[in-house]
Amino acid sequence: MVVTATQERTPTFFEEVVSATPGGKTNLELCLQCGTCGGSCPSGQDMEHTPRALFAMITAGMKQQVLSSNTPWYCVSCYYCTVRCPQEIHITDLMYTLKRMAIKHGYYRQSTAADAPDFSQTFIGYVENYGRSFELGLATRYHLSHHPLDVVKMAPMGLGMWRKGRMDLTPKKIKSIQQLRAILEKARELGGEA
Amino acid sequence: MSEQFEPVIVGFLCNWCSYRAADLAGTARIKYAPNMRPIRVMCSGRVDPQFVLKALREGADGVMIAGCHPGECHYVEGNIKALRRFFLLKNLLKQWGVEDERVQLVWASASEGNVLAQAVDRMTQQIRALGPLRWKESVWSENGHGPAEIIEKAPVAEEV
Amino acid sequence: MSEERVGVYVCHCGTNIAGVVDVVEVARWAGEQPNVVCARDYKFMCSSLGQELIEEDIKQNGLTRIVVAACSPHMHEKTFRGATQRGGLNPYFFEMANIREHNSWATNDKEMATQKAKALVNAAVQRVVYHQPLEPLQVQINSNTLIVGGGIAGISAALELANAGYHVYLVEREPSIGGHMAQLDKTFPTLDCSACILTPKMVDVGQHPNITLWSWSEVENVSGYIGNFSVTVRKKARYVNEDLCTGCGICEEKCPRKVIDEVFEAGLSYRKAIYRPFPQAVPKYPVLDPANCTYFERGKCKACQILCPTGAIDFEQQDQLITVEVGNIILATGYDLFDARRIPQYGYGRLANVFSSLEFERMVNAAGPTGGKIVLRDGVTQPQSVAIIHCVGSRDKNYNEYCSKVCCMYSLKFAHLVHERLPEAEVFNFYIDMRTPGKGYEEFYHRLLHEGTHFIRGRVAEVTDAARLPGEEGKLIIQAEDTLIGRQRRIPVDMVILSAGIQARDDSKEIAHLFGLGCDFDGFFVERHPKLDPVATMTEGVMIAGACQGPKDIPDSVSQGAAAAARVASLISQGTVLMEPVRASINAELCSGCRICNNLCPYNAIVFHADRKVSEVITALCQGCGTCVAACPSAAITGAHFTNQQVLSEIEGILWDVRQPQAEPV
Amino acid sequence: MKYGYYPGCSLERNASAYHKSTMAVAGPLGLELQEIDDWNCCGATEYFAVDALPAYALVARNLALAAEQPGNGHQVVAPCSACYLNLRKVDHYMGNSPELASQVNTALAAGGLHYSPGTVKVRHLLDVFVNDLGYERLAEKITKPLTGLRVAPYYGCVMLRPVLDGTFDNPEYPNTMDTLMATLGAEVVDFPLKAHCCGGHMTQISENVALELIYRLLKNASEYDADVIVTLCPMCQLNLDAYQDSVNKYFKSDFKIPILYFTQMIGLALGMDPIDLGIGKEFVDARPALAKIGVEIPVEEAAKKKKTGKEELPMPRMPVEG
Repeated sequence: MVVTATQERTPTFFEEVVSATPGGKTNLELCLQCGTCGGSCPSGQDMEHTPRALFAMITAGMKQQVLSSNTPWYCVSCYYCTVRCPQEIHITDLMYTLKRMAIKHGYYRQSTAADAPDFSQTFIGYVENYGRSFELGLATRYHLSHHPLDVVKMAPMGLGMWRKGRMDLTPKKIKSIQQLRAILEKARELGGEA
Repeated sequence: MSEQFEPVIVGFLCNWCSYRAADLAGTARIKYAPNMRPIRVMCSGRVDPQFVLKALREGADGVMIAGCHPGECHYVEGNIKALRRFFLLKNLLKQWGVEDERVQLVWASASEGNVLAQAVDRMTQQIRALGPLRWKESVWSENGHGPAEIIEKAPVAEEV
Repeated sequence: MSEERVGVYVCHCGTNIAGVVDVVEVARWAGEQPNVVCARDYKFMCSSLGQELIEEDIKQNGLTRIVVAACSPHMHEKTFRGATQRGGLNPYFFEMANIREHNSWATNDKEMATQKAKALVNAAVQRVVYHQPLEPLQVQINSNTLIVGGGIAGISAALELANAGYHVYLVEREPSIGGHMAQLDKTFPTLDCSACILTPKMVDVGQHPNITLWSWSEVENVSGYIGNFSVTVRKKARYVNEDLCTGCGICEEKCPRKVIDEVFEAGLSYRKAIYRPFPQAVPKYPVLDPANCTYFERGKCKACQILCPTGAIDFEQQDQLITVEVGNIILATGYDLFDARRIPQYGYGRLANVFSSLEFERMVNAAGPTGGKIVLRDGVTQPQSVAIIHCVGSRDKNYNEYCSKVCCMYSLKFAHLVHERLPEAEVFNFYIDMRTPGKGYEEFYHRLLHEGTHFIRGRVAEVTDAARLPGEEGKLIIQAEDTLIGRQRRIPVDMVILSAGIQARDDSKEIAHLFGLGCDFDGFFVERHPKLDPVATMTEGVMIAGACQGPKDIPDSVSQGAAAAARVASLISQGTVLMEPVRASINAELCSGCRICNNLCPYNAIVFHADRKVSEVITALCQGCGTCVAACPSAAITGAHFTNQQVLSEIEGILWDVRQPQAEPV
Repeated sequence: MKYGYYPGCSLERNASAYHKSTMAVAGPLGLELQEIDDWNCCGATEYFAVDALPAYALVARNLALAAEQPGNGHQVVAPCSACYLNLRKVDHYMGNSPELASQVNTALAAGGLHYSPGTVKVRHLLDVFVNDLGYERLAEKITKPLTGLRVAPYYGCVMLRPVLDGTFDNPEYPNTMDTLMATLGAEVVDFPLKAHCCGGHMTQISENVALELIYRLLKNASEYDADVIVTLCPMCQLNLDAYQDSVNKYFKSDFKIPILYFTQMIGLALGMDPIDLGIGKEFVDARPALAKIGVEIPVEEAAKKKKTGKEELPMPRMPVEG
């Protein structure tokens, strides 16, 4: 699928997805609809659409349905689909792209995995403030905002983690956090679609 | 036509692999830069260095020599001979300040239309970036007599 | 400035060329070029009218040279040389400019395409004026033919030629002819028994007076050219004297050494150290395999020798090198089955009850290891459920991208055989697309639907023995997406058959090199033209037939074998063949006797006359590559039709628009 | 052998045992691991899901730091599979797409950094052990072989997949760690799910989905009577270990399979003190299993090679592992 810069018409959803994937080479147009991805997927049963089906929907331009599907959020990044795909489609990368687009367009709120993006957001919030991630804070803050009850449920494990010296009570902060923020700031400003 | 500089590349394609690769590229409707102008030779081994010098001297911005993959030469190993000759020629050209990208050797089997097409695209971009060769001004004058002698040896058709 | 009168003809090729190149403008412009006395554009130059146009102009306008700007010379050079000749000129006073494949089909930029077309036309014009009259070389055709490969394609070819009264040398690598077809049980879609239809043909080959059969042999060396090849064949030591052996089989019976038969039985059963792959083997003589023979290992045993009633066993036998002269060669070297071990997630070699398609062919074969019983690896248990996985190693960029063509059909055949032998068993076929083009093929598919095979549209993700759900314990679980319902499914079965694809022989590249052929990316031999000449190759006098050219089923292989034979027969009956006079020649006056060319020539076609201190080209051996021409320091060698003069002026012509140094390139 | 060392966030805390054991065995085996100064989080699986370019920049900062830090021979070792993948992936994609590379570098420039793709070679810790050190050199150092311990090597996903420009083991059915464990004298289980998924971050997003995946692994391992599951990734260890209890509650099962790091196994085989290897930090107690080491135990059901009947058909020959 070659997306030439010169075309006047507004890009199709398919083209949006392809160009929003870093490197821009997804092989998505080559999909045979063979289902190797759907068959290989560990969380395949829990997906509203198998990756294969999702690709057909992308080609069909069903933007809203695709971006509100829980499929990308149930991707565990095991890359089985990617290595097994007979057409060498960058499936896992495409899932990341769809997650980003879903957040951008706010569609994910309608998906049954509506919390997932917030988990990611919480996570990177910590990374941006400290430069490193931080299980306890992550778990509690994320769960407080989404599954208050789970915090109680998780307490024993958290406690255990802490007792085993496997969890921090305070996050580690890197020395040049300012430098990191500057970099991320610049990146976000360049970022746009990609 | 676009304003950008459109290099002219002379391609010496061997009859058995690369010429057929170009045929295949066409038959498969693979689109690639129209800047390469093919000349058919029976084997890349037939490409006499004077052909290359002649082409550059006559205004080409680059020369592509294309043959069968090593080991697949229709004439057993003509392409290997071409390879040896190619290296000698490159040394010569380097001394005269002709950039590496301007003269390239490419392997493309009869089944590799895409390979040839990509090679042409790549080479066209590289030379577009380099700009025109202007053999007569740059190479000829700057280096004074050096190449001139050789080039004089590269005869004009009538002289042969 | 020469005074040749050139005629230029620019072909529209319908819109193929005219759609991109401004052919009218090119013709107009060409008319203004030096030497060009008439220039025309025409819808279809290759049509009889187009050709007559040329013939007319030669007569009317006294043309002396012809240039046609159209398709690739590989397509129509012959055609227009014909027209040129009919017009009364030497056919080599013609030159073709390829403005279709190399131009109009390769770009959408009309302006540059037109510019390029002008360059190509001009190059041809400036070249053609230096063309010299040439006469094609005529060579005699030896009526013997070498056929490499004794599978069904090679057998068909051999019988056609032999029956036509021509002698055939049939070389087979294995101990017996028959190829893969001999391993099969039934053949789709008619289900007639493979052996029943094959063995009579094998016997014919074995007994035919016009066929010399060398099995357990390989071609070692090939030299020469069409009509006059000289081929050296290595007849590997059989350790059996064929003149004494009666094929009684006692040696095989008495041999104490059992080894797994990786070839004929696809590793599913055993053979002896001295063996015939199967009872109906042709020739009937067994082969002793020294690598596994107790005598060769420990110097004792000799059971076969002692018990052979005719004393035919000869431990001293050596390989034999035989050289034969043939006029043509047919390659029918067949295919290898894709090795399913390369796809670990299907578990072949790791999970006992995963079988390859060839293993299953042997299993269902009445003459096979289990006498046709379908059983699990334990040799006794009958499977209650069987999964057949299509496209194993095919249609997959990680392995072979192409479709192997036969797997869908043989998978259907497998399904049928399971239904037939185990009526209780359930059969699941996992496919991506069901491909059944061919006479009676789709009907066979419908028959299987009727027989109750479960067809699941989905490429299998993995085969595992890791039970997860109830009912999976002790089974092989097929995990796949049923794409027609868009859900992941796990189907527990007892037996899995991997429908492995067809791929080129692992040594096809070496074979191709030996016979001077081209191999495509996948290792299949390249035919002269994919549509119009699928049996000939770029090398005159060498034909190809069967799966060595690409995946094929039996009927296709038989047809191509026969077709190759017909091509050879027609060449033989012509008696002689014309060859391109593109040859090198040395001007003794200019030759300095440096002998550089002598070693350069891959065909040893250049001899050195020590007495006169000059080299000379043996025209019959020269293939016209021109390497020597380019290398000759004293420019004493001329390559006919590719002289320096011709190429140099072609270069000038092709650069018509950039030749003035001050002018910027467009 | 000198390398840059990128521990990653997990090894600082929840996988401190991995870090500790790595440090403990590296020295004696002649591996010099020099921590990348002031490295930052690799973004795990989350960052790429939110904002691509910052995610690339985040990782690229580490690569840039590694590239300019002297003495690491431009090789960075990551013990965590997720870090390993992210570092590789960013280097690879920057190499493949010049425009991505330039964007990332514009971002890095804001922090006075630059990274040219291909400068740093990213290695997984296991890769270094099996390929640079090698089984033989390791075998020489073994004083206390793990004889009698049934080990299920568990590779997880992202050390093996995607292949990008080549991995050091088979993405579908890896065996380097199997060989490594065999070298240590352990009895290696041919673990069918060795390369399957541990649930990754699903424990946070949709716990039931994750528990199901973890359950599959534990069930399969226990069917093969594994005493220990050996991992090479903090995420895998965390999910299989910390959630084993939840799995047991959810599925009414009672798995008690300790999850250890391959570096801890190496340490044990080198005769080191378990405490120095961080053993004891795991939730599922490893001591009962480790008590077996050196003790002969009867061959278990799963291990028994069933007698082959005479009708039995031969198995296809497998190529010798190179």
